[in-house]
Amino acid sequence: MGEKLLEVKNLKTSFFTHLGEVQAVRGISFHIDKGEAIGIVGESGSGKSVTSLSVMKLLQYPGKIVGGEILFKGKDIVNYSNNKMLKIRGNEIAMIFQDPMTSLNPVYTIGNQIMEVIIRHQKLNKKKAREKAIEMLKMVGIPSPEKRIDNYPHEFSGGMRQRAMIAIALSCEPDLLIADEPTTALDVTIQDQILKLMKELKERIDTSIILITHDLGVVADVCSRIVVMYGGLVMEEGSSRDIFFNPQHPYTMGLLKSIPRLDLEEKKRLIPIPGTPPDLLKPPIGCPFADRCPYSMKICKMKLPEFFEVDMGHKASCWLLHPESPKMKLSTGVRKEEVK
Amino acid sequence: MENLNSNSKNIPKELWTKIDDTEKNKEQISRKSLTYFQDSWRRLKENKMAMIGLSVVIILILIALFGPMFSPYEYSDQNLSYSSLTPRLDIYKVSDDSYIHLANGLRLYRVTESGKIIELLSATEQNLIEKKITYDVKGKTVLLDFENQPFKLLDGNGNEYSYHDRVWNKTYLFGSDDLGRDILVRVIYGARISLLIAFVATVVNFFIGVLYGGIAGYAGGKLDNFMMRIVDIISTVPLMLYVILLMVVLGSGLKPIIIALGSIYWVGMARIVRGQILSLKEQEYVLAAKSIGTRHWRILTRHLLPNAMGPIIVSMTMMIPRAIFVEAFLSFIGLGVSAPKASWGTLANDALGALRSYPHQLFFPALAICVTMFAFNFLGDGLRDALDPRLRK
Amino acid sequence: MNNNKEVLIKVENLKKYFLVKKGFFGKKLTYTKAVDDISFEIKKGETFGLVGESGCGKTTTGRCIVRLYDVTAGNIFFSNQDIGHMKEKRLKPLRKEFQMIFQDPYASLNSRMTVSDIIGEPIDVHQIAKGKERQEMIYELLNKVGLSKDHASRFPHEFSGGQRQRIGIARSLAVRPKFIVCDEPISALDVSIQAQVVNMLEDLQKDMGLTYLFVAHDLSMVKHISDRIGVMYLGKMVEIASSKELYKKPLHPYTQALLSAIPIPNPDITAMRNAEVLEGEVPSPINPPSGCRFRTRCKYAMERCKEEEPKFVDKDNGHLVACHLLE
Amino acid sequence: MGKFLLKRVIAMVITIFLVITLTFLLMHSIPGGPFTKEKKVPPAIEEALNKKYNLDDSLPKQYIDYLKRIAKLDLGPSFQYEGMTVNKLIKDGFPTSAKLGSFTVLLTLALGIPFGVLSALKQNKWPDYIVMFLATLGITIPAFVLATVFIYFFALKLGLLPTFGLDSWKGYILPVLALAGYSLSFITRLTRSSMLEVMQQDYIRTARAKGLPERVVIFKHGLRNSILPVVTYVGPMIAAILTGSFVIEKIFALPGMGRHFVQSITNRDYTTIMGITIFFATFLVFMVLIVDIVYLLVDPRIKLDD
Amino acid sequence: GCTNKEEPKPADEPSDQEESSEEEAEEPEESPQVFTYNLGAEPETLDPGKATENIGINILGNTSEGLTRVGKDGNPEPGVAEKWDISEDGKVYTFHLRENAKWSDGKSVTANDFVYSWRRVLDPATAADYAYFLYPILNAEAANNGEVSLEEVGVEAVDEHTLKVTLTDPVNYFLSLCTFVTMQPVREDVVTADPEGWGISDDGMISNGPFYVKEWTHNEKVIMVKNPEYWDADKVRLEEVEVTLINEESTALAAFEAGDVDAIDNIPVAEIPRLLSESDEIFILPDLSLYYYVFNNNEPPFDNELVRKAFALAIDRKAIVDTVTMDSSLPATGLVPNGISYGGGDFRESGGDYGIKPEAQIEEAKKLLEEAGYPNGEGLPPVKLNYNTSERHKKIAEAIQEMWKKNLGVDVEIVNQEWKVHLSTLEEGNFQIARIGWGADYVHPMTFFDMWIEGSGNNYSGFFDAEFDKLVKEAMITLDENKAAELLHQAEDIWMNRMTISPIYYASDPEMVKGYVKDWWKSPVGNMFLRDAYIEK
Ligand SMILES: Nc1ncnc2c1ncn2[C@@H]1O[C@H](COP(=O)(O)OP(=O)(O)OP(=O)(O)O)[C@@H](O)[C@H]1O
Ligand SMILES: Nc1ncnc2c1ncn2[C@@H]1O[C@H](COP(=O)(O)OP(=O)(O)OP(=O)(O)O)[C@@H](O)[C@H]1O
Ligand SMILES: [Mg+2]
Ligand SMILES: [Mg+2]
Repeated sequence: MGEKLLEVKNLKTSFFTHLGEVQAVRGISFHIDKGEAIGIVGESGSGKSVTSLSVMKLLQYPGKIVGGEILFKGKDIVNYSNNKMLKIRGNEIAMIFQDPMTSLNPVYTIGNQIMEVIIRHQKLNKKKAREKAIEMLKMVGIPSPEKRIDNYPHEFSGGMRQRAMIAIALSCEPDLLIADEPTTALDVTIQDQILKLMKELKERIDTSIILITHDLGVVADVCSRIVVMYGGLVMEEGSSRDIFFNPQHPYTMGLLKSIPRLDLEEKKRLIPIPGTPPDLLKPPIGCPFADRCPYSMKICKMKLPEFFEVDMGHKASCWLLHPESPKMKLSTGVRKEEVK
Repeated sequence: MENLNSNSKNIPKELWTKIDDTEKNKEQISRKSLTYFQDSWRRLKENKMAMIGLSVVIILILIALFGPMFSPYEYSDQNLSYSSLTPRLDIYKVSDDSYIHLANGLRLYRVTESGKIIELLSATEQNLIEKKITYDVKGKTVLLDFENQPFKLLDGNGNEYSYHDRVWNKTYLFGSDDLGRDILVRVIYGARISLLIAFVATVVNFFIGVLYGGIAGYAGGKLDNFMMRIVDIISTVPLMLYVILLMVVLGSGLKPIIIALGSIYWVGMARIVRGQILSLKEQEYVLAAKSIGTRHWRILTRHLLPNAMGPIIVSMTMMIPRAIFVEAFLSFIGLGVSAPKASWGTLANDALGALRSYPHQLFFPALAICVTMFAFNFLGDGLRDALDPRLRK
Repeated sequence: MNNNKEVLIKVENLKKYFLVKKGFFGKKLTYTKAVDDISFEIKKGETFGLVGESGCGKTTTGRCIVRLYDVTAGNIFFSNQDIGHMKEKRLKPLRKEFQMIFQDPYASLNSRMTVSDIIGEPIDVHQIAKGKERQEMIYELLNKVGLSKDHASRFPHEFSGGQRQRIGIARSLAVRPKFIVCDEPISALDVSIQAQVVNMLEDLQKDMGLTYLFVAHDLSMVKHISDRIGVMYLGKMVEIASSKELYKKPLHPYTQALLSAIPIPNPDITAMRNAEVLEGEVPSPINPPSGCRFRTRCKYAMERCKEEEPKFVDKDNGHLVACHLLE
Repeated sequence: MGKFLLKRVIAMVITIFLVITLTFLLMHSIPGGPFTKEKKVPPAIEEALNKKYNLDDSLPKQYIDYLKRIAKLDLGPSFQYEGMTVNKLIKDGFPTSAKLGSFTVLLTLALGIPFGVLSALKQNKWPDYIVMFLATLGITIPAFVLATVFIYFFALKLGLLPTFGLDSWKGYILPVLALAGYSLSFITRLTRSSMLEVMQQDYIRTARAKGLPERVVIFKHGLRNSILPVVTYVGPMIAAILTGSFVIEKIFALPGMGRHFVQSITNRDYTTIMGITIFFATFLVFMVLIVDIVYLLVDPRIKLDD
Repeated sequence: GCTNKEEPKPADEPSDQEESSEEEAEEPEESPQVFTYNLGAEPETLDPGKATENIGINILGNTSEGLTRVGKDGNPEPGVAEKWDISEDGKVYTFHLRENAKWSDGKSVTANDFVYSWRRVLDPATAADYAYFLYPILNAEAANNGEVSLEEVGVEAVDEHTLKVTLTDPVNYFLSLCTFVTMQPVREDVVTADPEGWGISDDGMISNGPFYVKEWTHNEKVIMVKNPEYWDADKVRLEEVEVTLINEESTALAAFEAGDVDAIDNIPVAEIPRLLSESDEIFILPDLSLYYYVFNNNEPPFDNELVRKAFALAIDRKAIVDTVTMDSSLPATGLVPNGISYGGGDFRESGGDYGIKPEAQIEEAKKLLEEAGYPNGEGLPPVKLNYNTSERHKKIAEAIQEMWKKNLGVDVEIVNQEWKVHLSTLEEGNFQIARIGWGADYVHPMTFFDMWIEGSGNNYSGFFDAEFDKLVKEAMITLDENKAAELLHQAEDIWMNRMTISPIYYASDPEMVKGYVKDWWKSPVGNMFLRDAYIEK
């Protein structure tokens, strides 16, 4: 285990709306080492983006960190002032936002928005910064970047915007890159290119990466460790192989089962997880997945399960792992044997 | 990290039984779903300042409607000998039961101790060269010496009468104007006109200005150019010419004023709305609305205008006081309600000349306008906040 | 596939150019040739997948078909009606028939409307239901896309990316259209919801005979859902085939490269996989390369590719491809 | 762009032409003429006067003659100030008004926008309350009251500033303040309201994520997106303020051209009415065009041409 | 001169060179003879032949001089003309001009200058508003109408210093007329150099009065300096007069109180009571003018003499002057204001009050109205009172409206109209009661009579009376003052006994002048004369 770059301890983030407190993140803990890439996967709405925004301290009203610690390079940044955060953001932690259209300023050219961060953190002059921006755009696969650099966001296609966001985040070679669904709008060849770029960054300057994505293929490709979230909580955490080959939590299993399979000849119906996720306004006291879990027991609805360590570094929060729980046959849904 | 609970060791057996599907999604609480406007109203209600503003506006309207019923005076009642009295009176004691008050312009009044005015005293002897005036107050001589500032009130022996107290004017709580009319009742009557004007301005701006600008901005291109040139024309043709013509054709009264405001008093709003719409209409959600076949009108009114609400409301609250003074100006040149009816604007206008001698004549109508404006602004700000779902409190 | 099915959408030589301003007083007009002369058909009840490099014109194609853009040239037939050049007025009633799910969920939601306003809008516009019925419909739609009733009175900014996407999906389903352009409808969703949504789309298709144009990057999902797939490259269609065929026997070099790059959710395989890397500059749609547009990055490029634009030819029972190699 | 400008310039000319026509019609349809005076001049003299100024011609002829004259940029002689041409009236008055107006415009922009921003950023905190309180007063108290009170306190009671005139730089202070009050408040409020909206947008979050200093986030990313309503307001405002304010010029006895706006009408000084109106209309129409061009510069998504 | 409150600046400051050098030039003992006087609005022109409004006339009174000039007592005294002879029939005036009467550039003022000036005024091409002031001169009216040539006008330069004027009728106030601006001389060479623009020129003009205009900054100030060539220059002590053009009364007052100006001509009415009690520098001067309400004598109900009388008597004039105008104006009871001595005494005092008391005569008024058939106002058609836009008129109208309501029980609506609209309304006779006023042009009762004569155009009452016209015309040409006065009194009787109009008050002219300004005086028609004034601090 390397040096811990970021450690999130029991983070709780809520939105205080008139309807009540939306507990988007309800106490999650994970860490990331230097030069490591971890993946966060999970139900949409499970708090992945909110977690990353909390780390950046960019939560907007009425969001608030209500508990926990965020240790970045050993220091708790939860109570950092905005000024202190300025030095960290962009430079030490960069983030790729999920919504590329609204996250780019519509009235400035793409170039301007990339150059800005370069000038700020790398102290280059305008000309140099422009060169660098063009280079960045080229790196993320924007065609004829020297022309495209003067386009406005609305003149870009969805994927191009996303790449522009990536270029912004990567241009300063941060210590920690939080990529919130960075490649959803990209075709596979470009996606591949981007993932390579990230990996290269990781190798070259030891950047740590938090990759939030739904594409388990992408996670499998890049990340060594995976955190699975559901209902504002971490359900399972482990190395990629642990998660893919030996999932312990029924939610993880369901997730893996829902993936369409390329290798099957005949079209089969996809197998989703039935039911809807919990309302975070009134989160269940028990396991949030209990209502949708095929194995749920009375205890699941009454008490939040603790983490059970399955393996070294592989742990899951599920009552099924309790020594006293009845042993059931779980569908593995894992294609360990599948090696093409 | 490892939050291993110590008490997770002994869990009763029966809890380890599987539950079936029926037990699962049972507590589906259901709230009535709100629309944007319902939600905005809810947010508005939570805004204390806005509610204060709203209450003040309502109270003002009630006062305007029913206030005069409680006043002993009509708005036109004059008492020329009680003109320009201040709301606070400095009274001097002449004898146990008689007090006097010296008003501006060397007028001496007999008043009660509590500040009720009894009569204007007439001089028994005037010596303008030595600057002395003699009065007889219930058998006592009062000599007013205005040779030097401050003026002196002396008794027969040359001793100064003692300053008694400063009291509220009980006859005219807000003082009286230059024709001896009760300012309070005039301000209350003025509210009727001024609030009506505020209402008209709002309606005109909202229904003409906002829609006109909205249509121009949304249509864009040629129609926009055409419509906005009309706005340019309206804002450059001299208002006064137009007003004089209106006055000649329609005479004075409320109707012509409403027509005047209605025909010209929305161009600023139209410009602002158009500018906003020009930028907003390029947003993706407009495209999305188009894709579901939403009609232009609905896109404009449901999608674009709500998003332009910020500047609209701000402009609206800014236009109201303008309208009140435009009304005063129009009344001044003869278009408005005819005297002795008066609005706050005309009351303030009329009092301006006497600002130094009788500041109270300006103060009260101005205060009324200020209070109203603050109320409108609180309400407007609250409304603006309420209409923006993302805004902080 | 059943070839005698009725054609619902027919696109003929569709072109869409965007004007690019050069400076403020710029006189020189340049165009982004976002879609440059493409033709294809979608049959009734079919799902037509559209894949391709990002920025190649998929969204633009979709938006042209539902007439959110005025087309530069070419025809679009919807149930044999030429809608490509139809006036907005006449188009209005037809808008109910075809819908669009937007790629960027957040930007396409009005931030001043609650979810129930947003989903209720098409219902109101086309006067489908009123009052309680309308309310019920909204709840039902929300339920369908995996959101709950409680979400109805919230605003878009209160949702996660995936939840927003689902609002958009619910909106487009509200009018019970015949045809939906799904512009990356599921990319923001987690896999289980993806499965839910895809299943739902399939169910709807089965029940109501819906037709989809399905744009996505997740090739496994595209493969799963599509009957036929079109591959676009830089504003051009390069290959159309049934999905099975395409995956089994990709003909165009670009398609081959694309398929080789699919990430596989298996850490062991990913580590071993050797994706084919596309070399070379990515050309720009502002001045695309002459001849075959893919030639600059094609490892088989020949002299001929530079001079002549390859024609679209039927290689095998509806497997169309545009490549000189295969002629 | 060139075509757009050309189209707009044509529209501008048409607009001004319509303004001329409309004003001409209005002017002649209201009772009273330039020689209607309290002490009536004998009919013979009135006739001579009318003849002298060609008022005995038929209206259409007068109108056409006027247009011909305008085409030569000659606004004609003033009726009220014999021997004075309207061109000279404007030439004399405009510099003063424009100077005063420029200071006012600068002041309103230099204070209004920062105040608006400040108040938006400190929403519902005391700086916001103070700014909004002042802004509300600023719109509520009309310029003439403000001016009168200012003169009383600063010139008369404190003796710090001159009571009238523009002999020294000190003379500018009070008129500029009185003139600026309303616009300043308006701009402050508009800025505040737009800023509040914009600062919630995702791209502001992006800007912050880039580690940009708050100043850059606010003034570069926030302000540009919220400046549109301010630009809209400021354009016509500049035209109005630079061409002078009747009230302020009257109260501070300034030799600007604002006083002619009202005075010429009261006097039925036909040529001056027309001249001033044309001058203002040209100015305004030009400013409105500038506003539209600024739109295009500020927000690339805006299209004015189709 | 004007004491500005600026702190003294260090003398070596380069920007202040001009100022400091000026200061050095001052004699330490004597105060600088610079007088700053606020007149208000921009004069329309300083061309004597064309000036019609008060401010221009006021300035011209100090820069220009006619054959006669206004004396301190308001009567004409020798001006450019040293002496004159009048023929027995009163029709031929021979003026002997002073040899030392000079223009400000040193040239002599000659008889020809007058001939030129008067012909110019009468020339239809000049279109001078006030040409009719010259109509008493033989053929003047005809020439002005273009019926006869200008040469035929009865004015003739006998020699360089003798001017012979022939009148049509022996008009007895001709010498008063000669003081008036329209009859003041202009210089042919100056006028012909720039016929239209010379009277409004920025950089001064040549004139023949005690001062001449050196500089005119439009809308800001007019600077007059002493004319060293003036025949009476020895007595002129002021070196410079700066006329400021502050139009706003309250600003002017502030400027006066702050010491920025030495005198102001207009004072905010509301401040007058305060100033009267606090200040020694306020002067209430008589202003020969009448403020009145004109009844439309042709329209019911005011075609009825009883109704007119009832309305006139129901007005409390004293209350109006005491509490509404507050400027010490006098309740008006006739056509001619107090202050014109004619026919051996004050014309007003000898004329009587026509039964109009300062206070309202309520009982009488009520009775009259009842007699007219409208007891307590019942049966009266709706009555409107028109006034033109102004604070003062509005206030007075409101007060009177209330008096009519209280005293007669009549509800009168008051209508505010823009000035020229009001004038048009009057002209069209489209009113019932309307406010109007009349100020004297020269100090003679006639100025209040000739306006009512048929054809004058200023009689809006709609009532004309041949007898009245005859009496007035006869009075004009009656040389015997007493007899003329008698005729005028008779004419006034006709007018007032039927209450053709209702006089309200005789105006006053409040003026503020700093105590250190000495020996200034104003003529009864409201012109400030500064030829004797000086500063003594
Ligand atoms: N401003 C807000 N107000 C109220 N609730 C909010 C707000 N923002 C987010 N939420 C709620 O917080 C929860 C977590 O949202 P988050 O964006 O972190 O989800 P996510 O895991 O990123 O999902 P996705 O994969 O769909 O992007 C969601 O249920 C969402 O509804
Ligand atoms: N409004 C516009 N103005 C100018 N150019 C545009 C505009 N919209 C799209 N383009 C350009 O057209 C091309 C095709 O864009 P389109 O959005 O269709 O791509 P796409 O295939 O949907 O890509 P992605 O998968 O990234 O969404 C791109 O080069 C884009 O920059
Ligand atoms: Mg998210
Ligand atoms: Mg796209």
